[in-house]
Amino acid sequence: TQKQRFQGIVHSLTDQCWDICMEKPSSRLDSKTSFCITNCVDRFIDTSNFVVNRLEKTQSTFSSELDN
Amino acid sequence: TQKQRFQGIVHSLTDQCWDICMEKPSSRLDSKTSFCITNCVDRFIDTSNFVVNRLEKTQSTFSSELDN
Amino acid sequence: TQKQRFQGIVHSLTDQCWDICMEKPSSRLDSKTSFCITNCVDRFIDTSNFVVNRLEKTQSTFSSELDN
Amino acid sequence: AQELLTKISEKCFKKCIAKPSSSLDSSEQKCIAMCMDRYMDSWNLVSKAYSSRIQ
Amino acid sequence: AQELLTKISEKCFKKCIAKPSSSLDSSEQKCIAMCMDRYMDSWNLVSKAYSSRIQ
Amino acid sequence: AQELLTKISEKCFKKCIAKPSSSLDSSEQKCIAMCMDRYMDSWNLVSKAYSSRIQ
Repeated sequence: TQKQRFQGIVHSLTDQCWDICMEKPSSRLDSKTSFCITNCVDRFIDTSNFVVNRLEKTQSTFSSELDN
Repeated sequence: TQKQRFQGIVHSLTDQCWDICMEKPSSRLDSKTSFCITNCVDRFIDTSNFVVNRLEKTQSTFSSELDN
Repeated sequence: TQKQRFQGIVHSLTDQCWDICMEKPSSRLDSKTSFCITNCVDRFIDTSNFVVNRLEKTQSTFSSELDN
Repeated sequence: AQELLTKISEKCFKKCIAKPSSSLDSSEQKCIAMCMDRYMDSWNLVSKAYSSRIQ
Repeated sequence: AQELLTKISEKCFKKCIAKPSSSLDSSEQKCIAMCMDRYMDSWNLVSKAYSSRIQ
Repeated sequence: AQELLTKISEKCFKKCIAKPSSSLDSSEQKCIAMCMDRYMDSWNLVSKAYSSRIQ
């Protein structure tokens, strides 16, 4: 379902951004860590979009490579 | 099945505890490594139980967070 | 299917050999990295074959261990 | 929420228990409790950030 | 090719973006473009090496 | 036992082969053999420890 897909992506992003942004867990989520997590999500989506867009431009090359 | 679930957990625990406890593989499993692996399994189960119990106490907060 | 199984193994090998062989991505795949990737695939297959062959020789021990 | 519980256990075990000893001492328990709350905070923050990008 | 896209995004995010900042700057974009091409080169090389071993 | 074989290959490749060269030399083979036996020992030990906790 749509909701499961959404939660699957949130799990995967939380997993990755936690490793990048969280140092020692403390009694609250400090602003530096919050900022890092939000940026991490945004830059990860930027990266995915960049990859997909760039792939579309080179689609023919890519298809032939995958068909090897 | 029950057996598959059991083996799935054993695979996951062996994977994690191997990375934590095993340095260079030698000609037998030395007592330090055995002790580390057994403690690793026990502390991992303690951690899971702690997380589940603590979550049950704060269930309502948690549910509302997941429903956002 | 056969093709999906093949691609699954290629994904897994690319994932592992990328981490071992790729330092900073550059404008082309240099010969040192290519050589490393090809060797990585070959040695990984050697390792799997070695593990499977050695296991067959000790099959009875292994079965009894898994049946514990 | 099974997947979240599994993730929290794995991540917080790794963060809070460097070398597993013969019991879970009180400083490890305190660390797990904070780690768990921060992981849930992070999950909610990621969920919000991702929602606002796909809308 | 969904699995390949997901892998490329994860691997190249890790290689090219050490600390996520408030935008994807041009040097990060350049790194992602090269990383993506090299990951596809690697995929093809692995595919060829593995094919030749199983034949 | 397919999953165990895959795990052993991955873990022992990582432990025993730092930089893949043009053949599997005898010291690497010796390492893989020991690694494999220790991984199976560990699997059995984990299985016993986990069994005794859930009973």
